[in-house]
Amino acid sequence: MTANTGTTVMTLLQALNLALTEEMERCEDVVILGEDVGRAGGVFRTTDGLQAKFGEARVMDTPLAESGIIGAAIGMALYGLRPVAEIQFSDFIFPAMDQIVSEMAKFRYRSGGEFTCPVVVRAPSGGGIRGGHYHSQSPEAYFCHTPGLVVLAPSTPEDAKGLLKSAIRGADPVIFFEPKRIYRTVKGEVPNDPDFTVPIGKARIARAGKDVTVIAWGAMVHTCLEAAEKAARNGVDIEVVDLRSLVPLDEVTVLDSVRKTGRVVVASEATRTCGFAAEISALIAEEVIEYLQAPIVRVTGYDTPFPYALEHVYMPGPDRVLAAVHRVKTF
Amino acid sequence: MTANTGTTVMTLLQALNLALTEEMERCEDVVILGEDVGRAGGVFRTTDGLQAKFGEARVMDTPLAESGIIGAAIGMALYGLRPVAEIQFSDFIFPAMDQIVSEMAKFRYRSGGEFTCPVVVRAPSGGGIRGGHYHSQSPEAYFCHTPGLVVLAPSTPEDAKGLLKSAIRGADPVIFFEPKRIYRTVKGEVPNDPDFTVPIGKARIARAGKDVTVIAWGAMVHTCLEAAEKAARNGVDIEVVDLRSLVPLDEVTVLDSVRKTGRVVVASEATRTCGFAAEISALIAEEVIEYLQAPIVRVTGYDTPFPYALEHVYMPGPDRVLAAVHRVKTF
Amino acid sequence: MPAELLGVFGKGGVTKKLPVPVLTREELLGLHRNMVRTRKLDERGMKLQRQGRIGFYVPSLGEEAAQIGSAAVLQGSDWVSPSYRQPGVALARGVTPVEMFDNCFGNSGDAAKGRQMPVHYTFRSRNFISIGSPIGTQIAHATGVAMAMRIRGESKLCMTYFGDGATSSNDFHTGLNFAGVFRAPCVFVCINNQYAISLCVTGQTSSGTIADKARAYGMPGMRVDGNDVLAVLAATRLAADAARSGDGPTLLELFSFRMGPHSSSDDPSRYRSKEVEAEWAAKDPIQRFEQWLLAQNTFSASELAAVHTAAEEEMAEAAKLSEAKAPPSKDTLFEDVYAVMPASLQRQQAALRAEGDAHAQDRNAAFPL
Amino acid sequence: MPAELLGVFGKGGVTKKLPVPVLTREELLGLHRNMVRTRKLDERGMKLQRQGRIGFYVPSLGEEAAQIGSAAVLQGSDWVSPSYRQPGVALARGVTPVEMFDNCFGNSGDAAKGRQMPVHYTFRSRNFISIGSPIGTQIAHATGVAMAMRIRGESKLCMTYFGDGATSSNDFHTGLNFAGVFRAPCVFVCINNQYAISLCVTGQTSSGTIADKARAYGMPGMRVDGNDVLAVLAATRLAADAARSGDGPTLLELFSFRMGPHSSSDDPSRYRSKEVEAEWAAKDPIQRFEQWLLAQNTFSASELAAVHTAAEEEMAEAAKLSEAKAPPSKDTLFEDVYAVMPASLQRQQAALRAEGDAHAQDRNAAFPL
Ligand SMILES: Cc1ncc(C[n+]2csc(CCOP(=O)(O)OP(=O)(O)O)c2C)c(N)n1
Ligand SMILES: Cc1ncc(C[n+]2csc(CCOP(=O)(O)OP(=O)(O)O)c2C)c(N)n1
Ligand SMILES: [Mg+2]
Ligand SMILES: [Mg+2]
Repeated sequence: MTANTGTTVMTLLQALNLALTEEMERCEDVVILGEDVGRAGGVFRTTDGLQAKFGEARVMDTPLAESGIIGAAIGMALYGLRPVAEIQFSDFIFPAMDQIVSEMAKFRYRSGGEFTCPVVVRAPSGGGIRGGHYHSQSPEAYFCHTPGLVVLAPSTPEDAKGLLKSAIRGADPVIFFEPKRIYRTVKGEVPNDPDFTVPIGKARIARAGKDVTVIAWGAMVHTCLEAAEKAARNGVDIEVVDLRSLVPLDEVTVLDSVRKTGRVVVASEATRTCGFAAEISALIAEEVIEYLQAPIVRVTGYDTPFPYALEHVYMPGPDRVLAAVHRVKTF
Repeated sequence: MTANTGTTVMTLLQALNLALTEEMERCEDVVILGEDVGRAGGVFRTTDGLQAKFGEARVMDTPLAESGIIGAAIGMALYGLRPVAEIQFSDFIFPAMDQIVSEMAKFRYRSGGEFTCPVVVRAPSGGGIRGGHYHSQSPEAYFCHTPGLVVLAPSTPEDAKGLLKSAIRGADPVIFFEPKRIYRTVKGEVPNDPDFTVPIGKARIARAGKDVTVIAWGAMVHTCLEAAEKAARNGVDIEVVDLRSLVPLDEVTVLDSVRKTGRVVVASEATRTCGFAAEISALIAEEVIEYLQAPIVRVTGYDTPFPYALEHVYMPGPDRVLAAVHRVKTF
Repeated sequence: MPAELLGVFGKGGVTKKLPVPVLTREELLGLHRNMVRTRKLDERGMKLQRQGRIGFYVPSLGEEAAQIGSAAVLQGSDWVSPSYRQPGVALARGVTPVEMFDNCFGNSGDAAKGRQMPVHYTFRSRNFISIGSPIGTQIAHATGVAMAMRIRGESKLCMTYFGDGATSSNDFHTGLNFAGVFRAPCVFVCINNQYAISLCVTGQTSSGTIADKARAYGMPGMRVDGNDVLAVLAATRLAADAARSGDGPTLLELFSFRMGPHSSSDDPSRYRSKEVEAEWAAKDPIQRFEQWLLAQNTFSASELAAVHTAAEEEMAEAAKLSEAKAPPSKDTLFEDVYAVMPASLQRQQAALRAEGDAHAQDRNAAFPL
Repeated sequence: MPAELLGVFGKGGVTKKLPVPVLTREELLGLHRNMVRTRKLDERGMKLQRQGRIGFYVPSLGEEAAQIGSAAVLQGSDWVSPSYRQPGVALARGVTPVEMFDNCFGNSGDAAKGRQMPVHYTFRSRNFISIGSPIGTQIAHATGVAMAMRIRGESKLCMTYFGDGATSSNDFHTGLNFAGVFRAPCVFVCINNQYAISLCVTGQTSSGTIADKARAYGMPGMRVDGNDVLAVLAATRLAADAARSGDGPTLLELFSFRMGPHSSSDDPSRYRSKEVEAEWAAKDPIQRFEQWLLAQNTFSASELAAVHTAAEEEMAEAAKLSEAKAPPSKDTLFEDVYAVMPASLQRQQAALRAEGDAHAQDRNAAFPL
């Protein structure tokens, strides 16, 4: 795992921990702050071992206040540090909303570029862990609607590592959504090179196909891949586009795929109304509608709070994706 | 103005003040709280005279904390009062985001209907008053993406009065966006009947037309009407749909209009990416794409923070709406 | 002086002794019984979780005196704005263990219709507000409830519970500040169990004590031995009397120790020593109360032991009843988002009804935190 | 005791006299000069607004001693995290009036590129952080800056300014709490001008004083006569020395009075009496300082009067220079949202370039608040 060439198979969680370790080793200015990130190594263990390795000054257990975590991180970043702030669950990002929307996102613009705050906000998100209302939500749309923020949502260990490193090295504030339900279940090859990064703003064709474009991000990519395998058995060839970066968006890859297939499904765990899936639909309907042979169908969480006992009913599974694919295929 | 029949011409601001007065007279449980709403009558004077009339117990000047305003309002509503909370500018709603998203929106659902919090949050919003970054934004999309909230955005004095009264009498939490730039400039007939209300969830055809559907809400409706008048002179007959209620949305009126014209423009002041205009586009692209004869074009604020000196360049005016109409008309 | 630690039993670093509150034999036994029931409820809850029968549990082990002593001063018309760690307060309000386990199983009997994680209770008829997970939010609600009581001119109060971690939250600050300004009849009960998950309270704030924070809001603060049920009761009564008589809010710090894990997903050995756990095991609030009761010579050991047995049985029986209930119906997914279901949700509901239940998963998989 | 009011001049309710700080004649004149320049800058700003030449202005009338006395202890490498009401601190940091008026005119010379309302300055080279409108947010930034200084082991400090209203904000609470826990070298300067727009500070909090709130965060609090520039300087120096030497943060309450309106959009007669205004006019910080200076017998009245004349001219000249500058170009609309302009913004920019400038409005319409 220390060689600069080749790859190592690891979980998404391990890839994140490795990215943090490498970046802290690379640059003294990288610091970590958040609730339980130090001594306990994070409730998901993403920051395990980092305080022991880098000390309490660089891996800080903070008081219980997300507004304080982000507010302080902004100050550190203004001063020149590279803070990586953890929000324990993305559901708990809302107390920090003012600092994120009013301050973090706008500092560069409002100061004419004089002050920048490249804070990376890591936030485990999404359902599937039986967490109910407050440990399951997918709030990416709130941040995509906020100019000034980069919004990332990787789905593989390789991208998790590569994008987190790009985020830490980059010059913009980033909201980095981690697909917590696949922290440990998805494994993959991850390049050993400590300078391996994944560029922000580039989508990934997770599966090439010619009949229907299915667009997803985060853990939902795997649901869609599963659907694609099933569809393939029925002779439908699905192209799965993994956005990875929601803002900035790789419009070229999205629109090219739609031009090719003429049929689109957008899949997302988040609640339906005004989710990021709506933005993708709107973009397509504005730019390439003449290529479409069917409605643009969204597969999303319902417009309800995230439930507990009926989580398995609420979350879009491969079958719901397939039903949508069927609809656009047979329109 | 005291007769129960007939109408009186008044500004949007006067209509709001009248709605509050009538509802406070009707029901003792209606209380007002917010910054500067009491003694000073609100920085826009919307609550002018109410503290003098109803006393300090029912019109409360609060400390400077939006999270406290909404948090306390929630408690009052849980207990049975009907609080109307003012957020001085919708730009300052973000410190209260956690209370709104995590608590207010979810109380009914998470308690199985045992606890409800019908708080009305009034928030002056939108640009056009040379308010720069923090006195101009249109943050409705954040709330439309939050199940459990009703989101209203009137554009006329009549609707302002009727919808605010419906909101106060209703059983759900409401975010009520007031189009501040037309507070005093738009006047109209307002029914005198103290039981006049406008139903939530019904759009209004602000101008009937057959060639192109233009969908808007709030102050933007007037920009679109202006555009429609200009277009009429060039022989293009625009139908302007004033949504009034974003959530719940009057899908029937929207989709019927699109079926009729086959060409749509969605106009909104808010930043483009993931705005509520995207939701309207996505809905149309999913439900009635077969009727469309052109791309669905959005006319929106740019994906930047709201500027000061270049406000007039930033905000979509009639010309930008007309350019979009031209695009869909000539596609 | 807020920094003083108030106690009745006079151990555990107490710097000022409170007079023993005047209570009947029945009342004393009632306190004891509810403390033991709380303990047994929690033990059963943890057991159900360890056996994989429920997905998650949050015990209040060690905080029984703080809960039962404070709740004892509540009247039926008072309101409670709790956090997830006050099962004892619910019991004291007359909530049955079955109602609580129905929630933990997320079944069709659950007042929350199975929509929330375990221990996120709602008991409207007992004025026990629905619990959410976000830390601190309920504090501001309590202030609002109490402001409403005051606006209506009622002589009631709202009691809110929160942890040491919650004192760092935005809502602690605004909740107490508003209460101070509006003289809301609110009792702010901070159960300082010294941990917010892994963070010790010394890392949470540099304030000498939590009670000290009261001063910032112009209200009295009291620091009480939270493992001394009689001290808790005596101090809370002072606060409640002040609230009811229009003298405004009080901040109570009940100094205690979280004897168990943060939740069924937590492993305290990652962040605290066996020594500190042993030290506090010796201060177990139930044992301390039983020692005091026995010392009064009007209670027998066997009488107290019988309470344990009865509570144990009560909880086992309740768990059995709850486990037998069916899960909530799928239709409940779309109800209660709004007072009236909007067309969009009706459509989503119809679509779901049309679907099969193809991708059902194991309902009882454990929550990882 | 935090509740004491500290002063040097020994008037205005001072309960504890501070020793007169040892300053050279030049330093004393420097303080006086910057106080007068602040006053004249504000007068010019209000005049420009009243004449419709700029859209909005926020004067700091009456708060000159609080600003200049505190800023005097700053070193060049220290940082400032200000609110919108500290033009004097900017002047003390060496910012020129032209730089400030460029912002008020929103012209092409403005460091913020005309993107923000007047008085929302940014002066990177003077470590003066960009100002936003939301109340209180800058407090948490200051804590973060100071934490960073400590992490790097530097002996610097960050000074943050905010009003009495801001003490109710979320960020006051978390900013001070984090600073207390991490012993950040931060000086929290609350200029208590007794009003948050229309709300008097007695309605803002029931805390006896703002300084009292320090205790909740484990830091010292000092309450200072904010219209006594020498007291402000002396107290701030204590706080700054503590910060620099690793003793952590301090909360300073500078008790003053907002002699003017909240902003050019405000009418104070709606919420306060002429009497209270007259009472405080008699405590004008510039007059008080001049009386003291004259009493020292080393300064002449004409010497001081000349400062007024020079400052008046300086500001008039600066306003003229700024007014002559062109507005920012349209392309600036899309720059600086991100470090590199993303494709979507490039497209939006291209679309705008293609458009005409058909709907231009009057740039100098007044902001209604
Ligand atoms: C706003 C928010 N942030 C983070 C969490 C995750 N979390 C759950 S409990 C907890 C610690 C709470 O500590 P404390 O307030 O002392 O209460 P205790 O659990 O000790 O009773 C944390 C950080 C949360 N629930 N809400
Ligand atoms: C979060 C937020 N809420 C409301 C406002 C509107 N507002 C602007 S200034 C102000 C009062 C501020 O008072 P204070 O903190 O005492 O500062 P001062 O203006 O007296 O210097 C208010 C309520 C705001 N800017 N930000
Ligand atoms: Mg705790
Ligand atoms: Mg003030």
